[in-house]
Amino acid sequence: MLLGPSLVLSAILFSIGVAGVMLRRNAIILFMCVELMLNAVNLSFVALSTAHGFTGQVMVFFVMTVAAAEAAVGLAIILAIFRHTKSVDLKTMNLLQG
Amino acid sequence: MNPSWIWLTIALPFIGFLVNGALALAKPEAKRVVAIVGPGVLLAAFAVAVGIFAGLWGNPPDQPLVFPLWAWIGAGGLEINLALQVDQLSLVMLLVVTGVGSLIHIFSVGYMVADPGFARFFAYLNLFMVFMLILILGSSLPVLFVGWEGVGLCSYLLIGFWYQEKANADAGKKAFIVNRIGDFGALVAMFILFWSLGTLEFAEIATLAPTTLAVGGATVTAATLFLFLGCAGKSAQIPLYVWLPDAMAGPTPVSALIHAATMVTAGVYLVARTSVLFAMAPLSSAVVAGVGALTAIFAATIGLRQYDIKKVLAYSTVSQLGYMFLGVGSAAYTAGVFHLVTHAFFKALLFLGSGSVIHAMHHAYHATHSHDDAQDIRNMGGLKRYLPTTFILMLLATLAIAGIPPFSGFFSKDEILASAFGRGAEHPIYYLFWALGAAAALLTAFYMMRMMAMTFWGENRTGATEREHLHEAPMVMTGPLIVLGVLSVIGGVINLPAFWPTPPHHGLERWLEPVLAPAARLMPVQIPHGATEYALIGAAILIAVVGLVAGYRTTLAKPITAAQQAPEEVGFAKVLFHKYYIDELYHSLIVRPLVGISRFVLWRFVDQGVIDGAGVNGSAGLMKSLGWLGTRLQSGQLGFYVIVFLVGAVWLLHSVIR
Amino acid sequence: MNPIDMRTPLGIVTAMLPELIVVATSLVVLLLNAWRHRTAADSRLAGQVSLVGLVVALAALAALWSGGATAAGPPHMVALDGYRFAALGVVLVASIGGVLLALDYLEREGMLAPEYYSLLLMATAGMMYLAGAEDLIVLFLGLEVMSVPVYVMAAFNRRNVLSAEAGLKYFLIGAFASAFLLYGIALVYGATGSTALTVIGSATSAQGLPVMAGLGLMLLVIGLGFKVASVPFHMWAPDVYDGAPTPVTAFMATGVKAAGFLALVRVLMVGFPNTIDSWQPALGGLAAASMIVGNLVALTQRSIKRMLAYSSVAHAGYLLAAVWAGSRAGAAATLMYLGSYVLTTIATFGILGVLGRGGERDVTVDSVAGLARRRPWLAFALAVCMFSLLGFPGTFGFVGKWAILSAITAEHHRALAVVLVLTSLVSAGYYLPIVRSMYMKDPVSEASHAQASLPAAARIAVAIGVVLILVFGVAPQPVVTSTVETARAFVGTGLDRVADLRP
Amino acid sequence: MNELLTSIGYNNWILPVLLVVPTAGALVVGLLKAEAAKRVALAVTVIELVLSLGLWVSVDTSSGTMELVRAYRWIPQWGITFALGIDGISLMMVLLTTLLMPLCVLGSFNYITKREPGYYALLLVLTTGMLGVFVAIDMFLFYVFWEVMLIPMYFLIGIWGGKNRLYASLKFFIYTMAGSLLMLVAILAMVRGAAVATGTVSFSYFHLLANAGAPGLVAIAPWLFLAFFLAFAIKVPMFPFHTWLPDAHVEAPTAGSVILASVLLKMGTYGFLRFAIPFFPSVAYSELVQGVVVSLAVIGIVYGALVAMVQPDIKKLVAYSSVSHLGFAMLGIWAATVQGVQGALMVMIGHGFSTGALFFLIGMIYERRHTREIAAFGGIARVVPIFSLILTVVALASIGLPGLNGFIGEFLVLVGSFKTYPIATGIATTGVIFAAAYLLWALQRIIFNRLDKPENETIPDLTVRELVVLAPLLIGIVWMGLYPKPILDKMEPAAKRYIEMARPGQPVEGVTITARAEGAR
Repeated sequence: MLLGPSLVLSAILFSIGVAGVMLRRNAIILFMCVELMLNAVNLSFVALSTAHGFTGQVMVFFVMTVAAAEAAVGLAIILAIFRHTKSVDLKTMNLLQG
Repeated sequence: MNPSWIWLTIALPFIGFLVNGALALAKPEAKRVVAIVGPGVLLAAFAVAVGIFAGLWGNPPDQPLVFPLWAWIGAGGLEINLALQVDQLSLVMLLVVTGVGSLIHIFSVGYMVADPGFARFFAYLNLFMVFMLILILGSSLPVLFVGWEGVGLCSYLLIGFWYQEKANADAGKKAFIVNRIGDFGALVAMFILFWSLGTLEFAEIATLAPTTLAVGGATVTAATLFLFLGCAGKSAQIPLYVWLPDAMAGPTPVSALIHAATMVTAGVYLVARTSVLFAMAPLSSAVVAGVGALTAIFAATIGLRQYDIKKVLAYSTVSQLGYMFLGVGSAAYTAGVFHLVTHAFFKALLFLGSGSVIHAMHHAYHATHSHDDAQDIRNMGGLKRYLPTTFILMLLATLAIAGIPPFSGFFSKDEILASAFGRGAEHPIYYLFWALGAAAALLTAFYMMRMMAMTFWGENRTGATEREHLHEAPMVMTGPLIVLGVLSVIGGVINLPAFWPTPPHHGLERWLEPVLAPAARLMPVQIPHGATEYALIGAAILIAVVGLVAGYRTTLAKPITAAQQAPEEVGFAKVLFHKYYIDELYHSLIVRPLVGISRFVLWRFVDQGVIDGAGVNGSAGLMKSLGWLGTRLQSGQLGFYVIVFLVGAVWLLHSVIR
Repeated sequence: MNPIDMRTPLGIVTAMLPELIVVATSLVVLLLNAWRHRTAADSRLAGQVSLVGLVVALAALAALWSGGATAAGPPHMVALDGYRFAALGVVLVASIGGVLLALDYLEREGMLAPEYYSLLLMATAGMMYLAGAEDLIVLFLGLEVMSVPVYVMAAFNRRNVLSAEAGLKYFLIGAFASAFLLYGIALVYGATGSTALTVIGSATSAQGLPVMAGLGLMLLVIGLGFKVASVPFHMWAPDVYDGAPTPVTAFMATGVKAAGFLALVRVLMVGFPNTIDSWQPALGGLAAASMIVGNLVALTQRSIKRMLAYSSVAHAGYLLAAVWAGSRAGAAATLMYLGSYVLTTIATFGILGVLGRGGERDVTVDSVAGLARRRPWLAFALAVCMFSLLGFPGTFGFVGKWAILSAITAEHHRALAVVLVLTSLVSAGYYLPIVRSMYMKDPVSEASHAQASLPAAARIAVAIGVVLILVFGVAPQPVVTSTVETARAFVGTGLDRVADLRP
Repeated sequence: MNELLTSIGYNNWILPVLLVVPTAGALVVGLLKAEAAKRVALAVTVIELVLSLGLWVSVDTSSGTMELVRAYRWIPQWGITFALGIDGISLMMVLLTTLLMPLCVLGSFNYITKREPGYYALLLVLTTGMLGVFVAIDMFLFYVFWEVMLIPMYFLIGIWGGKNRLYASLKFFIYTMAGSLLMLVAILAMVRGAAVATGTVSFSYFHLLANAGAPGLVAIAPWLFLAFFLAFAIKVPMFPFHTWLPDAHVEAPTAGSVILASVLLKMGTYGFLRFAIPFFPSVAYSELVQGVVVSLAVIGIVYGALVAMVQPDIKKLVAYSSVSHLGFAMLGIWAATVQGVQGALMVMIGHGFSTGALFFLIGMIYERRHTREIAAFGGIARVVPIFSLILTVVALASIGLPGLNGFIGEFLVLVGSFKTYPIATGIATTGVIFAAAYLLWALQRIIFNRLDKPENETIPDLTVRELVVLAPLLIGIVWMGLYPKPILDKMEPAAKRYIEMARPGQPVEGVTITARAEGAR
């Protein structure tokens, strides 16, 4: 069984995603890192469902749908702000602070 | 008259106070009414007092008669009735206070009639009598304390009677506060007595103290010493005498009534009242006698170099009060009270006499719009031509205070000195006290004669034009003077010593015997007999005569210059003239530091700086600055937010891995 | 009412009636928008329709609750107990408030897009799932169904760059956080073999808490902690609250926070009742941090809107303290405080909405000076809200705080209680100045506050809010009863401790 | 009289009615026009006074325990009832409050010139709050009243106050709240401990009193006491928690200062008597606490007097003098002798009268000259004799002149404390000297000395209305000075009961009886 290794892998992927979110400044990239995190979790779900039955797999489908929805909304919002600032660099987005 | 009418003696002046007070507020110009009511109520009270005295004359009570008015304070074991106590001692005081009081009230009608505050003056004066009588008649320490503080209040109001002058208001305030220092002692004494005896009633103290407390023990000594602190404040003894000379800022009748005849003797009265306790505490008695003797000589020296006629008399009062304490401190309570009585006579006379002198001088200066000091004896001289009656009477009083037989002062002062000398056999220190007393007697005779000489003899220095306006006071003022003159001369009769050819002997002593017996049992009076006694008497007379003659001679030896041209004092005379700089000392050592510390250390530093600044506003500021820090972290940078997020996440995850 | 069998379609429909109504309304509104989306009247119509829908849902909820509906049969994915009903009630009230506040605001600010309401309703549906979820899958779905529309609502004012920035920030970090939550679900699932809270509960009760489950639990706490804006996962909140349109801010501060807390309570007390020691320290820490940071930073804010954002962080701290108690008393206190907080916040933002223009970011303490002279009732209402947020006796806020405090002190761990009262004291430092400015200072100019008057809809919301704050402040009896009752109906043996205030 | 009262069931309804009437009145007053508001407010407070007077006869204080105890259903789940009761001590406090309120209303007629309805409404709300604190015997209820009182006071100072009113009001609010919030935690902890011990959750005063020694609580008793102590010490105010008082006093409008000084401060001492000490006697009388409290009290007495001496502002002077006076009260309370406690109570009442009158007088002269600087006056006794007379009498009362009320309290406190703390009492007694110093000095600079400022030449003397305001206080000052016995008798059982709770096993009467017996032998 590959339960252990695949969990480790998913943890690594998750951490990569986290690192990306932490380090990158481009909204699009950031969003992609989040997607990576989600899919890393999906991996563990799938892996775990081998042990605990299909609930995990069901979960994966939900997650994918949700990710899709988020993608749609997220990109829309990024577009919206792009119209204002002509940039998707988060460094410039600190009008709200203090 | 039945003693149960005693409350009337207080009620009458109180009515007078109400009437005059109302008039003072509503209708100050109604001086005629005031002139009748003011002295009237006092005379009535005196009549009542005489009636009661007559009633008890035949059958003096062996136990004090207590007349409770109503229950005043009640808390736990402390039950205080507002009760009046009639016994031999309080009767003597009653007669003196109401009698002399009435005379002075009458005198005041003439003296104050020109003053716009006439009604207010008599309101205060009546109120003073109310409290003075409560003081005398109170059957327990707290009730006495009511009068004790009340007379202080009235003295405050009367000293500052002409409050438009800051100096007068200051003097009044000084008197009250210095007295308060004494009251502190009185209060503590009451606490000690209550918790050791369980009562503050004089009668019960007298019976309980000997059985409950140890003679010479710490309790009774502490109690009496604190009590004496109170007496020292009220009766102007070292170190609390400083207020009395300033008190002369008040109208002269006030000085006569309050600061000579009645209030200032309250301390002596209190010691006599609690004689049992003092008799049980030899140390305290010695302290009392010592302070008394010291004050007597100290004040007398200052009296040598005063030019304000009232200041001279003020210091002489301080000094005479010292005598009284020397007496009671020597267990000669009768002698103390005796001197209290005679002193009331001649000192009141002297003050009122000085009053009529000032009255005349003031009129003279007023008529000529001169601004010279009407009280400075350097501006007087040769007044006997203009004020013959006053002169004669004041001369009698001077002889009395100097101790020339057969004037009243001779007997009382001699008895005090004799008993002080007598106690010397037991405690040699008393010989020293006696010596001080004797020396003070010499000085007394000297400065009194100096004052008389500068005022009445020699050539007049008032000024040519002013001289025309000098004239004797009206009858309403001289009348009381004459009565007091008679009393000063024959006052000694109430307690003639054994050696005196004619009876009645020891009248006062036998009269007071029931009150003072308990004390006498513990600490008997020791009057030397035989040769010693006569030697002492001889010495006393000699001292008096020398003093008088020397005073007359030295004063009139060289011409005196009027106040304006008077040269600056030099050497020790200057120190005396400035009263040993005691006031300055107190002011710079106590008053100014206290105010300074309060303002700059306590208020500005501790209160506003530390507590409010650092503590209250400081913590508020700290909160704000911490908050400001938070806003800085809120940079708006998503990256940083993520980092904070992760830090939190790591911490949480760590918290479950153990 | 008989127990509802959640296996039959009818049973499910009955049990989920309120949610279904809300979803349906949302779809109806969406459909409506297809034809009517041009004029102010259109968006107003959409608003009214959704209002009706929400009220109907509330009625259905009332019917269920008063019927005392209970579940029959094996574990199911959505809870069917008083606590869920109470939770739904809170959420619905919040979103009704959101609608009432929005009705005239959107028109005024020229955001004529009726979609707003369908988004709001959808988010509400999500909140209801989240608050009632008894299975982690439903929890996740509810969370997302709630979040995604709210991202959009935050960025709803397209003409306003701030609104857009708020939306983006919220979206990015929100997605990031939900990934954590999801990972938490995965780990818990892995550790216990189930996503049903009851099962997890019995499993953890039996075998204690394996590290994997512990990590999962913490990740769940992080995910929800983000939604409720608790320190240190709060950094987004001030910015987003600040940038979003005021009614949206109100909706986020009330609805989202409430749903998050209700879910948190259920997860912890149904899923991990007996391993309380594993999560109490964490929650205590979060609570203390939130109270301290929120209150201190709020102290220095000039803009009232931003100040309220930080104060909402502080209130998250108070609520976390209640959850920390981990007792029925704590659960009851959470409900009660949410009730008071939701009412007060709705009313406050409603008033704030009319005090300024263009997002109300420029409304400061000084700009309300002398409001009491010009608009006495408005000032009175705001003052009541401030005292309620401060937790002052006589207001609902005090009753809530009292409940929290007694829940904490019941745990023989009073440090948190002391922190709570001291930080509340600090909060007086920024709530009172508003009252002071309104009552004790004079208006800046003749013109000031001329336009500060509540439109009808918002007025209803504020009026109801203020009245309830005062009524429940003086006579909290009914609220106390219902919250205590619902909390008692909670499953989970771990809650039966002396800690529960039961007369 | 008593029959009449029982026939109308007075004892059954009086306490709740006393609480309801003012608030109801406030609702009415708030909606009226200025002139009407004044009159109605006055009417309400007078009715309140009349209603409360019946308590003097109807309450049987001989038992020393709570009378007229009524508990109304409120929040049963939390064991909270709307419970009211009254004993000799609270009786006096209630009467003091109800007596002062009409005077405060009447005294404000000219002083308050803006937003009158709100002002009088707040005064009435404040009345409810104050009365509630004194009659509440449910800790929740007590706490609610204790806090609710802050709001009207906050507005009174903040809206109708002086120049620096904003700072003063906020300081007052937060200062007082700081103390009470910790007390809130302590109360809850006590309820919890009692519940663990007995199984019943109840905020009832008696319940907590009975179970304050529960095992769960003994351990944390010092902390609980500390919380109560802070709340009350700030209110008293004890040094060093007093700095809110001068600001609040100076900025508050006359009526506000009067209420602050006469009633609010007493709540602190009342709290010690009623709650803090009876709950935790062993802590309150541990060596440490005794030392700290007594020294703080003595410091307060002397410090307050000295700082008062150098104040340029009359109101500040009086404020610091309050610190000094309340120091006496604290000393007496801790002395736990009948004299001490009775004295403390007399100080509380007496201070209410004399300081209240002082603030009224200051307000009256302020209305005429619009300044409180002592330096701005001098010699006005000639222009305003009646004012000066009354001011002098009141000042003397506050100095503690025998025959006026101030003396009774101070004397009893000092007598009582001397047994327990001789040294401290000795130092405290010096307070009588300083009191004379600062008050007489101020008196001299205000009404005596030369009248050198022309603007003082034309001050009008007191009007009839003002005399009506002052008369009751003056009567009280003299009456309590000459015949305090009835008041003392009313309070004595309660005082003794307090001592039994504070010092279990100590002979209440003190040493006096034994000494008498010895003497008789």
